[in-house]
Amino acid sequence: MTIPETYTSLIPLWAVLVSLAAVPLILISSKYRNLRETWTIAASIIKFGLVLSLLPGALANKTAEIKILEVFQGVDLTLRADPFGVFFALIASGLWIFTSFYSIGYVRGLNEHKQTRYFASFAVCLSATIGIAFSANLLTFIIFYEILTIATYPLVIHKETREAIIGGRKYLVYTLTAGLFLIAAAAWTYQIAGTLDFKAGGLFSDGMLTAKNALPLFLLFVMGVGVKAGIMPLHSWLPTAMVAPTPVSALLHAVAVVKAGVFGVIRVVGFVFGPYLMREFGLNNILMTLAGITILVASLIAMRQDNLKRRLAFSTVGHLSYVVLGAAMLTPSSFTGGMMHIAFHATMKITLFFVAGAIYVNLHREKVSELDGIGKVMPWTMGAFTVGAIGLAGIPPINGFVSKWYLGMGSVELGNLIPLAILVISGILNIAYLIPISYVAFFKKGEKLEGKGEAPLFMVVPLVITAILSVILGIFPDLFFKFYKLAANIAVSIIGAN
Amino acid sequence: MKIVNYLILIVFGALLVYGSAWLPERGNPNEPLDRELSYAGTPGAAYYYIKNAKKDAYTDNMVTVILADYRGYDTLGEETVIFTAGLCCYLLLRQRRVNHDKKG
Amino acid sequence: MLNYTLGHYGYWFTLVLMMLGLYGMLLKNNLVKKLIGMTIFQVSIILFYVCSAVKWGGKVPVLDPVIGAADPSKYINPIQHTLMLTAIVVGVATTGVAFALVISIYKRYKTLDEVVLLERMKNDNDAD
Amino acid sequence: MMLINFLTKNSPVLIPILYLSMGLLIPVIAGGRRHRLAWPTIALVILIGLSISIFNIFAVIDAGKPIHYYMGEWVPPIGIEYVLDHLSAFVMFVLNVVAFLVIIHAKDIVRHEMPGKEVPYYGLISLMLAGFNGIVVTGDMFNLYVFLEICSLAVYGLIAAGEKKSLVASFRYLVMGTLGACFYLLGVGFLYLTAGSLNMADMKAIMPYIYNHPTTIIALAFMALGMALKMALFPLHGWLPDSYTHAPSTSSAIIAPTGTKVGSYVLIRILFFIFGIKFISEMLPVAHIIAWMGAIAIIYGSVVAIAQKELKRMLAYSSVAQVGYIGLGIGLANPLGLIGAVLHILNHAFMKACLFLVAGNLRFKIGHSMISKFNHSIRKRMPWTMAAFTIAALSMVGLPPMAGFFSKWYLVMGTIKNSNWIFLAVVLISSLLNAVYFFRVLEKVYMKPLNSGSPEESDENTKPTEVGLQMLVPTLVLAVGLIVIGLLNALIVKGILAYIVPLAGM
Amino acid sequence: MIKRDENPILALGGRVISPFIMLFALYVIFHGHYSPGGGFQGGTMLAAAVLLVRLSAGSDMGELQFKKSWGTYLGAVGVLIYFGTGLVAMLWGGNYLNYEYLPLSFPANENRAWGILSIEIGVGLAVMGILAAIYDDLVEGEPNAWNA
Repeated sequence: MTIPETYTSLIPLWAVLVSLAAVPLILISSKYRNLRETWTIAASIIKFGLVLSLLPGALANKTAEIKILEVFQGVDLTLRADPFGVFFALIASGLWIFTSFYSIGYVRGLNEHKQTRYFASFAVCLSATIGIAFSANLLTFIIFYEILTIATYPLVIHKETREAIIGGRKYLVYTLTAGLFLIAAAAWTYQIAGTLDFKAGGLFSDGMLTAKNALPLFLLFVMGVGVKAGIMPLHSWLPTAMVAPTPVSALLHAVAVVKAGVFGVIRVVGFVFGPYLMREFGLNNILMTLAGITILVASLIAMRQDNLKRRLAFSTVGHLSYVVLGAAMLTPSSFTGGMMHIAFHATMKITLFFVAGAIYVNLHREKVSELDGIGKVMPWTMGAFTVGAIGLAGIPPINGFVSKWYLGMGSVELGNLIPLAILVISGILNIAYLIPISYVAFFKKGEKLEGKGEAPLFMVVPLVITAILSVILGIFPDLFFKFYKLAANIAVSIIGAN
Repeated sequence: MKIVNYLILIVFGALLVYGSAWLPERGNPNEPLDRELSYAGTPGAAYYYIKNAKKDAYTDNMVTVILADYRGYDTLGEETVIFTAGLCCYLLLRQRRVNHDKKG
Repeated sequence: MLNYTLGHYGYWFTLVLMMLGLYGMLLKNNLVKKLIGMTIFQVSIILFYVCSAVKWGGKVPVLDPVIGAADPSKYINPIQHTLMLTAIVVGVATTGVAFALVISIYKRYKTLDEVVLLERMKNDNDAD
Repeated sequence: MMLINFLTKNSPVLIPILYLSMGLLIPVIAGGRRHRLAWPTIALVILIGLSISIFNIFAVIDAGKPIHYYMGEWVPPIGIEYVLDHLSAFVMFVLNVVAFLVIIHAKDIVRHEMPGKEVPYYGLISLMLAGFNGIVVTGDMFNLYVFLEICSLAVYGLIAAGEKKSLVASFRYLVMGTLGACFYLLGVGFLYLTAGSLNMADMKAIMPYIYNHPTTIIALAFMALGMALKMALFPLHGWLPDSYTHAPSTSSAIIAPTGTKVGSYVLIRILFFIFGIKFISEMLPVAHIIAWMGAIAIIYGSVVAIAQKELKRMLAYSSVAQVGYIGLGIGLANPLGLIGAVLHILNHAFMKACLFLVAGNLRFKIGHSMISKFNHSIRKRMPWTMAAFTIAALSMVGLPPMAGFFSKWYLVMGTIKNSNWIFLAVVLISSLLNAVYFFRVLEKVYMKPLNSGSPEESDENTKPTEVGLQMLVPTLVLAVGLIVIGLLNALIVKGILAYIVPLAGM
Repeated sequence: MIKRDENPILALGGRVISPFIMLFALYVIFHGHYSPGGGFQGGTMLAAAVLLVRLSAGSDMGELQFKKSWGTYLGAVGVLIYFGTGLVAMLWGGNYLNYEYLPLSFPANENRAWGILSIEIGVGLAVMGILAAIYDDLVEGEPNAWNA
């Protein structure tokens, strides 16, 4: 790999600001729906283009960086598009495009209230996510992390029913607490290390951490980022927050928010502590245990959920821990697999959520037990669902298989087969709680379905595209976004650093 | 509540007695507040006033000189205090005195 | 010992006064009695300052041509007197405002006893 | 040019005597039937004061060291001196900018709440500012007492002008405040009898010689006690909630941000600039006690604020909590804590001013500020006011990039530096509690009531009836100022606050 | 307030004594340089003289001697004399309240003496006016007070 070099460029800043700039436009044009949605679409496409323009640099290991202003002695508000950040930003901004189209279909199909607030908060969330992806130090990370928390709140409570409000409160309490832990952890890190800049392989130099303060600090970090990452004791806000409209669940609870959590986990493991210290203080075993438990328990709970979205939520919890597991195994392949799973799980899970939303808009059904025979009326939708389900189960040729393969290789490299076993078991469980849905959808006789057709195009097209995308990425994981190459580069830069 | 107040009272008294037991002796002209130089070597104010009041302000009454000249700013301040009190009573108690204002 | 007593008894009297004033402020229900306690407290502090200004055999701090200003120990300490002139006026002002408040409280609630006052204040429909 | 020379020569003394003289002149200028002149006069005066205070800040930054000004050219300890160092210049600026914005906001609401009382009201405001600025800039302990009394008396009057119960609240405040002032005076007396000086710098120089003297300890105890009373630190906060709740909107909007801050400023002066950090940590652990009181105040104030039904009362209790932050920062007695405390003086002044202005707008337009009666029609009627409220609330919760986050950040750093985990936990938990009681209001304001099904209900009085620009602009300026301060906090800290640390002997 | 009816002796006595009290008060003010005394003391006695008439002969009689509306203004004027003295010194190049710089043609220390005199007068006026005003405000609206 080439030597990493840094050049100053405004592109990361624009990438963050573009959707933020869309907010006032959206608010102004709240009277004219089409114009308003035009702003959203335009912002999402421009954002994706900007992020894409950073990809070659990231592949050549060139890092675009922009210092905005100093916020604390020696700590600047800095955006740095390092390969990992570009990797995450690509996923988020790319899938935002589909979600925008899908949202339009969704909110108009149900003619939701307060659509302006909905789209505005959505745009803020995206810029916060990109900010998280590009943040170069912990303070910047925290700032965008909290902004994301607050910007998501209006989306969670969007329905303004009682359960929505309860869910929103729960969400706020969990995530704000997490933010506080993160603040404490960052402050402590600064006291110890005197810097907050992320550095591949860890920002602590030798002898800074002692066995006395390493464990509590690490636990603070885990509690800080683990809530959004849905690690098991801290996950329970996620299913409750599924009261949000489906596009929100789709993007924020399959891509942006929760992925920001696992992104944070990898940042902490790879860029704050670094593999060496992780191993030295046995922190990786803690993380691995947590992840393993989460994977199994979440899959087991998911089987007992009748509400489709809750089932998907628990499956999300489980799959997030795949990433955590990959990070915790601290081998190049496992890192690669974990990071690829960020991308691939996003494509698959967003498909499934889109499907759930389509079913809800079209047939007003949320329960799994009500889905008998709908495959006949909504073939495309349920076909996409099947693709996603197979992928999550980790069966080739869907992309879920690829990331899982690398995770397994990682566990072999580690010489510890327990993770491999966990992966296999959870794959079986995935089959058990997802495949039956498509089975009953296609092969059972449904009632009260006459006269019903496919969901609106605005919704079907995106979910079919994402399904196709997961297939393509499963066959050629390195096709156009070079996910594999990026992930491998990052893994080497972290693990190979020491 | 009464009990608490009594406790506060007792604690306050104990503090006062303890503190006053160590106060400098009254009437002894060699206590720090009457010395020519303070511990740190800075001039002692009282000593200076008594010595130089006449010379500085051509006035016999030292209190007047201190009040109006050396520490004149304090006096200005508490002129303002009493004026503030006047304004407070004005704000709180005075009904519209339009007729008087016409006269005065 | 005698010297010590001579040097400190003045303080002790003022301390007693302070305790009295504080007692009135803390433990009296009647607002006017509270104010009386407050005034006693202020006056006791004033006395505390002033009684610390004495010098045995010193004169009032007005220049006496006979003695002259050569020996400051001949005049008692003028600073405390000055400060306390200020403090007296401050106390007067505070008392004035306090009585203005008491009078308007009485006009509004027709009582000066704190307990009764709280009772009658419950009927007010203020924001609360 | 001559003006510049005049300013540079006399800049420290100008602001207090300006407010002082205008407090006297306003009843003369605007007496009788000319009472319409009162508001323009006071606004102009505070504008001048604000510009002078900005000039002061730059003067101090240029000088790089404290600027001393001798009253009547009597060199201390003979005379009274004014000391303009980074701390006092900074706090003076905060006072004046907040006062200016609030006064701009005040015009209609004062006429609406106190018809016919504008003249003495604005006169008292001017005198109060004179007192505050005098306290901040003086270098003489007794002079501080005098100006303390000026501002206290003015504040009693300003509070008592409010609704029915304000009289009793003001009376309680008067008794407690006088008690505090008397304690301070007593402490000064002990110190003077022991050391024979009234000048702060002089006292700092003498301190090593009277280090072990019991009367010094008693003096510190009394002075700190008096100031804790004035700044409403936890067990002594009893006067605060009623006063802020029942006072006129403008009074609470101008007193809540400034009054307690001045008290904490004087506490900083006493602890670090008179007695010195060594004394307060060795001889009498005042710093430690204050830190603990602050910690308790944070929790207590926040918890009680959750239970309040009325907006202004809730804000008052949150003021108790915020004063606790400052006390905690002071009590940590390390540079980060001190910077955090002084930065929080600025942040909290802006936040509280903004929130109380919002409460004033609500009372002005809707006629009440009962949280229980809030509903989403308020947002429809006053969107901008509610936007300002939201920003201020998020800042109180301590969410970046608002200002509140950064002072909290400094405090967290300070607690970790002292490796005091309890205080760390307190600071973190408190922002959760703040979130609870602010989001309670936000939910009510931004959501349609749960039981009402159709989104089209309550379209009565949902047409925008926002307050006039004159009241709206200051509110929004404060709200935007919160974000600006938050982003530029490093500039403030590097430019001004960093110089305080060596001055405080750390 | 207790109900009283007009008492000619009191009224006359008060009105006769009041000017002499004022005269002595002026002596106390102006002789403050050479003997105990000064602005506060004199001002308080001036106020006492005014209040004596108010109390003994009734407020309407007091109005003839010293109008209610004067109090605040007189107080303001008094403090402004003080304030102005300092300000003049400042404008003439000294520090605030530095009477050496007063535009008088005396040696420095006599300048200070004159400055002291002027501010003592200001203090006296201020105290007198404000005390009278506070009294008037306090008794205002009292049902049976003698303010007609």
